[in-house]
Amino acid sequence: MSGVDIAFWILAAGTVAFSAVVVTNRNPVACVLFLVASFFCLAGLFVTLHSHFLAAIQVLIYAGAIMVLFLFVIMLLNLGTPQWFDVSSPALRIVVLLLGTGFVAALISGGLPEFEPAVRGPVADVPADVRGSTEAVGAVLYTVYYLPFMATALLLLLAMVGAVVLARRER
Amino acid sequence: MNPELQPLLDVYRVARPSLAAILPVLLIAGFAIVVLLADLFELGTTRGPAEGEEGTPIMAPYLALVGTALGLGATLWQAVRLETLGGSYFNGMLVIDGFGLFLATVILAGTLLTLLLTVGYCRRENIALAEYYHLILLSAAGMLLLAQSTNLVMIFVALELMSLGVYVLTGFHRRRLRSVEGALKYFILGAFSTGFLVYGIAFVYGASGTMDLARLPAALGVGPPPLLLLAGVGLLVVGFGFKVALVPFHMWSPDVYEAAPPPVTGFMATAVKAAAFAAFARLLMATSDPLAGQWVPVLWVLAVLTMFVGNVAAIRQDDIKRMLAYSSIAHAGYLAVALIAASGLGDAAFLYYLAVYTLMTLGAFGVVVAVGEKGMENTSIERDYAGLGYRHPLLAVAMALFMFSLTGIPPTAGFFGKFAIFSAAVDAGYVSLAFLMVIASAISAYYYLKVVVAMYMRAAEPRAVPNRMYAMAGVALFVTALGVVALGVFPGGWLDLARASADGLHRVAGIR
Amino acid sequence: MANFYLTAILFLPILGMALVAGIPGARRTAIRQATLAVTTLHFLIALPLWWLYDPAGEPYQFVERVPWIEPFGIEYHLGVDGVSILLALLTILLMPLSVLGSWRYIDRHVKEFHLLLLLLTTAMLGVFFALDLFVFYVFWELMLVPMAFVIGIWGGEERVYAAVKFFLYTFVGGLVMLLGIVVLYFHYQQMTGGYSTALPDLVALEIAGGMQLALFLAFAFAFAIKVPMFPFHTWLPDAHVQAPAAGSVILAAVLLKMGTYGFYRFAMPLFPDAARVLLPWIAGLAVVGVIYGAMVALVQPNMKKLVAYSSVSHLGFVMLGLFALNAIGVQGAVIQMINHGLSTGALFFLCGMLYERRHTYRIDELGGLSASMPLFAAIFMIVTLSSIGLPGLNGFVGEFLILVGIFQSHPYLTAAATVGVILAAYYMLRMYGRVMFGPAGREANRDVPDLGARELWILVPIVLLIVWIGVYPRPFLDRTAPSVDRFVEIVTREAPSGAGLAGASQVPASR
Amino acid sequence: MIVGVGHYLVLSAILFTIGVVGVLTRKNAIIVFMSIEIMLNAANLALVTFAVSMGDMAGIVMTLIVIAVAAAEAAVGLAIIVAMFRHRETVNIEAFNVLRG
Amino acid sequence: MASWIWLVPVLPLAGVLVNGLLGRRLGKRAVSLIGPGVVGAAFAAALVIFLALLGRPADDRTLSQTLYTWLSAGDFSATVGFLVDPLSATLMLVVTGVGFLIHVYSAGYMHAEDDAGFARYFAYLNLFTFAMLLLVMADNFLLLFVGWEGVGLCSYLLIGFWFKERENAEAGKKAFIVNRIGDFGFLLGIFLIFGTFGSVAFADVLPEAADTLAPGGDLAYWICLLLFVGAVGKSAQIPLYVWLPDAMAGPTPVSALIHAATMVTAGVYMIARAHALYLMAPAILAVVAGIGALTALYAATIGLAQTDIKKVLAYSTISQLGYMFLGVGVGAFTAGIFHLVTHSFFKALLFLGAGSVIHALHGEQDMRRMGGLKADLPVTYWTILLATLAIAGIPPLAGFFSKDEILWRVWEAGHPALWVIGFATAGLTALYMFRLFFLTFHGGFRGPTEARAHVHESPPSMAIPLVVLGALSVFGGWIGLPHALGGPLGGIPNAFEEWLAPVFHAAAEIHGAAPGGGGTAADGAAHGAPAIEYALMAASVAVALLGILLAWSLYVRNPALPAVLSARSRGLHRLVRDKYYVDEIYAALVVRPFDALSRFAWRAVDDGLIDGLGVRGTGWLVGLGSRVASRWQSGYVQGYVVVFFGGVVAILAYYLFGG
Repeated sequence: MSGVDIAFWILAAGTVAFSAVVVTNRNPVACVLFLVASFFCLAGLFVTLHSHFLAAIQVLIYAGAIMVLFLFVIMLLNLGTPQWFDVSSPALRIVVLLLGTGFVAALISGGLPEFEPAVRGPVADVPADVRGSTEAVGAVLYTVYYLPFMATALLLLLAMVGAVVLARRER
Repeated sequence: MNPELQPLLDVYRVARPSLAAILPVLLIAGFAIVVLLADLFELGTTRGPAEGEEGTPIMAPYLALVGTALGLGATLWQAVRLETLGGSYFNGMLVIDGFGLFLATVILAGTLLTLLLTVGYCRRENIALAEYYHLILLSAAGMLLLAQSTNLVMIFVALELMSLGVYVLTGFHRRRLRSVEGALKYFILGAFSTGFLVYGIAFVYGASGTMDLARLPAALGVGPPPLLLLAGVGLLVVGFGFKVALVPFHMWSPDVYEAAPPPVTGFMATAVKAAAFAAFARLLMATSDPLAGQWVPVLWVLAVLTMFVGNVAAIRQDDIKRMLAYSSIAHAGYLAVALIAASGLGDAAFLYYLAVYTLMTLGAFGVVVAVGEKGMENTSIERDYAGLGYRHPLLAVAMALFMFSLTGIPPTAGFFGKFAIFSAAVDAGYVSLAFLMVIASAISAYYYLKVVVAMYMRAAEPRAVPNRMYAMAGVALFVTALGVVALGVFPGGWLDLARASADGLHRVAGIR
Repeated sequence: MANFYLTAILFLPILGMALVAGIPGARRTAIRQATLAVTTLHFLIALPLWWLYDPAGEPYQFVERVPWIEPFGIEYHLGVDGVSILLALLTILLMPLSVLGSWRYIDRHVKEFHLLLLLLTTAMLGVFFALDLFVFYVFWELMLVPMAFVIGIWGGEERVYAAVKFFLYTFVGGLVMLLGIVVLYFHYQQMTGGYSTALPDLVALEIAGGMQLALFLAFAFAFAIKVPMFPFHTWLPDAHVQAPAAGSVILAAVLLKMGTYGFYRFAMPLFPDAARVLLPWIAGLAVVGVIYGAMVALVQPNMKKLVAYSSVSHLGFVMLGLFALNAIGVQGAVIQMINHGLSTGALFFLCGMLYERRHTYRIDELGGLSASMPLFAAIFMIVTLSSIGLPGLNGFVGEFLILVGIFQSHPYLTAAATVGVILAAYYMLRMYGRVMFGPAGREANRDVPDLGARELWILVPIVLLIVWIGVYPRPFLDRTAPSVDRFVEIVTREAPSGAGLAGASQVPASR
Repeated sequence: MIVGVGHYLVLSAILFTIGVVGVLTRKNAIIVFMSIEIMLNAANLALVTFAVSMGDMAGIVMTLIVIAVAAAEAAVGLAIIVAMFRHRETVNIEAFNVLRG
Repeated sequence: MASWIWLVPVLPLAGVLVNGLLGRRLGKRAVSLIGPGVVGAAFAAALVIFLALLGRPADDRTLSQTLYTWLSAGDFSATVGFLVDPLSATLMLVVTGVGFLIHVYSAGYMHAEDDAGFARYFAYLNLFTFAMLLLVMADNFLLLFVGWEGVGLCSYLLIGFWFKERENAEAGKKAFIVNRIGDFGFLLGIFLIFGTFGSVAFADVLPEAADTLAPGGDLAYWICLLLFVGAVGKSAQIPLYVWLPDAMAGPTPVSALIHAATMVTAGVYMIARAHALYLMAPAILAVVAGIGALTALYAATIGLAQTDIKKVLAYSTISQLGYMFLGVGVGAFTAGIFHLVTHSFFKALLFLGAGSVIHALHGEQDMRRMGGLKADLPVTYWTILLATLAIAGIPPLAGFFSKDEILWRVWEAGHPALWVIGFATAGLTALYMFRLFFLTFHGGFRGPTEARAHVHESPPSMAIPLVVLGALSVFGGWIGLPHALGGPLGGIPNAFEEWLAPVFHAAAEIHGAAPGGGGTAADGAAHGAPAIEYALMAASVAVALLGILLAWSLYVRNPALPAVLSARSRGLHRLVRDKYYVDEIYAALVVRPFDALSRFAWRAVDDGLIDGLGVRGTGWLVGLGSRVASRWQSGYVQGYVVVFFGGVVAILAYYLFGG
């Protein structure tokens, strides 16, 4: 077992555990913090996959920006305490448990554990570290994926305007 | 620069960027920004009417109309020059083909009609905000991209662009609880389904190694499909099924349709649905070679469920928007039937019906808008539509026409559309599916008729305030009504067009 | 395509609609007069069909055939034979009478009513003129809309229920037929490679047994509802009772004929083997309808409902005649279609006139009206007698030929159906007696005004036709005989080379 | 135990399911959104895994875009929560069931 | 000659049109000229035709005329055409002759009606004459049926002529419907005839009967039985006689014309007309005879206990019709027709006389409130006496000859049991007829005294027909003197038999010598033993006299006795007086259950099963689905998400495990 493998197990356990806390804890603030932790783990996993740029983005955007936004709203709305209503009925839990188990079982039996890439990608010969670099991602993003990138820009504009429209205070 | 990067740069090169190909999207998106800027600098506007007054016109609606009209013009121009313009652009992010152009036309026409309805509505409701038009235009841009792309990355972004705009539009009446509740529900479910969509994209990508649907058949090669691909397609069916409101992924739509401002509801029911269906159709066609045997049974069940749940649930509705929501669920079922039969006549029937559906549904929502009054949507069939035939004869005639068209009574377009779908289903050998569709349509007659009954056969309560009809909404209603009749009486040319357009779908999928 | 006669007849009412629509809604009399003028003119224009049609000539005459929906190979294809001419002329004749009959009856939304009446005319004529299944279906469904409006807007207390029921029943049947049409259409395409929904093309098609049965049932379902055959008849009493007088008249006189006409024109010639196989069932149901309708009519407390159920009984006779599968029975059925149109139409007119005077259809609230309304009584009597098949009046001609025809193959069914003849006398005379005879009873039944000139203009033409067909039906019989013979020939044609019902099912299995 | 592609994918599946369970069981709208973020992250993990394992860039770009979309969604979603809170002073999604039937 | 046969029926038809359409404007006077006038003209025409026929050789006494083809469809074709042969000529004379007299009588009897009613009455009566002529002159079964239904219609209209009384209208309806039950059989018979012979024309059917039908075969049985069902209805035989007594609700001249002289005898005529078929079905002939005999006796017993003068006559008619059927049933078609003719004379007279009495008493019909009218109504009294004697069978009046002819034929044909019934009926006939006679004219007046003061003899328009018919009742029988009598009286031939012989020669051939072959050659010897015939005659005369005597002793000598007798046998008396409760039984067994069944069909099947379970059930089912869908659409997002995810899992499961 190499170091990378060990890192994977630790990070995987961290991701799952923190995420599990997020979906079970009743305190929103705690949830946000655990989610950030989970995202850090995930960023680590990206590193083990040689996607350094993505790992950085994961930390900066997700953990840094998005989660702060969440936290901000929680604080704005004064929800920083455990929420009494946030309990689901046992029946629902059983149903969800069954469905969730079924879902995981379906995916796992669908061949995820044995997955081997059937197709060799066009840049398979380029070292993985290079592929995960900022340069590489940028080179692809601004060429082939130019149009989606621009569309994403529009999307962000729209989200901005939309958020303003929705959350603006009444006159 | 890292020299090891060079092979990568050699592979990822820009291919066929073209202003001509992207022109409609550019126009729409550009005008969306212009609308916002014009508002920002208060160009030609006097904003902020006092409470209770009717909103004063701003420039935004006209800019939006011009933008959409230009976009539509550009699309038509592309259609005219399809021979030379046709093909794949921006590394397959944008595809100019008959199918996409047909749908783009439908989407833009739907947008245009929505805008026509919106202008008066916004004035009446005192929500003369430029953001409204901005959101509609950006959504429309997303739809265009969605309908004209074969790349899953692009499809995903376009879908989100479209959806986010509609989420916000749903909640536009943020002072109304219903509006916000609708937005919340739409958003939660929409984001949830996005998760599945992304996961599905990931699986398809993992199984095939490509994000481009056009290259999918080639990438998959022959042999039994990997299970991962099946799972991926299944998840994509879920994602798109949500957008087009197939049962059991439909549950957002009645609530959201009821919540949204009526013009937006019309927009959602038509343009949004058309765009989502476009991508759905491309996905299914692309995978039909190895997978038709797998997705047809699933879609079969979904279509039947959708037709029946939609029609049966609509029976009880008194709120016309909710009723139309269930109705549009049912129509999604009919369209799914056409998709199932797409190997034969289904593709043409699909396009034709989508166009017809857009006309009649938008027309119906146009009437819904017109029946509303300031601050009151007047959506109760029993109460607000009673006696409409005598209060507003023209409005009621138009509504009756749309209802009969939705029912499928000749000689309206809705009838011929259903006939085309029946034909497609029978032709492809799905007689039992056609039969179930027949039964479902029979059920639907009841609730459509209910509206007609209310308008003509129930005594009207006297109303103090006569509804005001806005000229632009009148134009929209006239156009839709005319279209519903014209496409019904002389469907031949349209059908030919639909058939020719549908060709592109298969060419992309590599079938024909 | 020099011949646009049928098209002209078909769409003249639409032109008339434009005229009537131009009159302000408040000018009711002008609207009525204009509609009367249009419909009368329509009749005058259409009447030459009677002479221009050459019974010895082509099977279908005045044929128009132009491409309509080319991608689907659908054509605008019209044409008439002896039977459709009769039914079309009956339809056109009834329209001015209906306008007259609604002169006072309809006092709300007068303009809308007359517009719908004109639209209805076109739709009904289209059904009789169509030689293309698709065109037929279009008109078949189109007719539904104005009729449902007429019932639902100007009807009685339960009008909405009746209108919706009428609409849904017919619509459901129509949809099933549409599916049948589509399946047939693709079958044709499979067999010949071309697309067509034209009747002549499809009649020539050989269809395997199982498929024939399925298709026949699909068509028969739609038509049986319209006829209406037991047990699909329950929309009829409601629709009739609630509809305004003119609506009931048209419903009874024309719309019900569309069911039997559909059997005659489409279902049976297209699927003769299936028709023969199912003959015992359908004839059996027809007989059940004859007796059942009569029985239920017997106990109705409401005049209109009684007449409605009598229609069930009479139309059972028509079905029986069609399924006699010989010239006598089919001739009888054709004549009986006309007869029923005349006599039941007249009965509904009479009911309407009575309603205008007494505002009730309840038999027990009427009585002794003969004393104050001798003219009414006389015409009512003649029409009643026509309805119960008294020789010398039209009803007998049809019923007798039908019974003679079916007797040749099914004597026991005939015997059962003949019971219906007894019962017809029972319920009709019982109703007549209770309404017209006896002491006047209630004060309101005394001094009821007799028929006026307008009403005589409605009734006298019908009575003249009733007597004419009863005494000298030859012109009617001769005009339809070649068409009927051809029908019988097609329907009794044995499938060649044993491809009959023994053949395996060719229905494409659904996947 | 050698960690392979399959491990990453199974992890992704588990993570995704955790997210789904969160959406299904939580009533706090904010936490529901967070659960959705978990789902998106799980999908991202799968995308990156696929991309890296087969030697392709599309998955990585897609991940980038998903993150951007997630940001946009979060903005809109949180705005909706704010709007909703103004009406009912709660973020309990069960408090919003005026629309039904 | 043949070219204007059509005039005979068309003349009354013209009367219908004139009286019906213009009568109200013309006034009573004109109508009372036109109404009887057209029938008189028709009589004259019929007479001319009759004479013309007489002038021809016996085997060529047939005229026919086809006006036009009425119905033609496929193989079926029926004409409007007339056939005049001795049989129909006889009936034409009776119909127009007696009809004319009754028309004349009616002009007086109905004088109290207003203009409209008067015109309507004569229009109906003319229409009846037209239809009856159509019936007897038709040259095919279908046209006969047209006339058959036509007379039924007129009967319906005339019974209910005074429609303001509910009972009258009801009686008319009952007549029509009961007749329709018979017509049901008739129609089926016609279908079967067409199916067998390919035609309904007499000329195609009757001569072919012997060749086409197997004697005694099923086909012949069915045809004859079905036709007979029609006859039973029209001629009021068991079990369909119930309408005739009620039919007395109509004006009395109508009863005379329709319900005594002509229409009700149509059944007899029809069987005589179709005798060629009946001869192929001996068993059905036996049924005819049996039904006839039973009816004769049965109706006579009821007649004994009736108090309404017209009801007595009605039952008497039924009884006499039974005689006729008895006659034709044993193959004595000539005798049956002979009795038909004589019966039309004396029964019409009886009715008209009764009408005269009723007229005189201003509508009183109950014999218990009559009596002693002999002096006040001399003409009526004497003419009725003649008719009563005739019906009782007292020689040499008309009834004697015809009735004895039938009884003799019955005996001769070897049906002693039937003869006994007929014989007993003869006695009963004399009894109840003289009961009527004595109760009406003898004894003291039992009605209210003021009624007595207004009693007056009828006007001449009513009296003259009485006298004419009285003469016919006396002498009418002489045209058919039996050979047993005619022979000894100097070889007077049975003119009637000779006259009809060409028509019934088939019957003669089959029955050998029975009905007297060629007629002229026939003498007593040909009939076997005249001694028996004399004995039978004597017996029947004796029993008739006995009946008269009994009546005299009961109703003239000891007027109190009947009450005592009836009190002593109360049950029997009530049974007879209430007509054996047949109407009630029919009501209980047929009418009411049928009504109940119909109501069941309406409420349970139509409303319950089809509309309720079928239509509303479907609606309910869809509504249920709708409610369930609404329930699921709970408004809670979490529910939606769960359903959504359920769908996801199902699809994935299908793909990964099921696909």
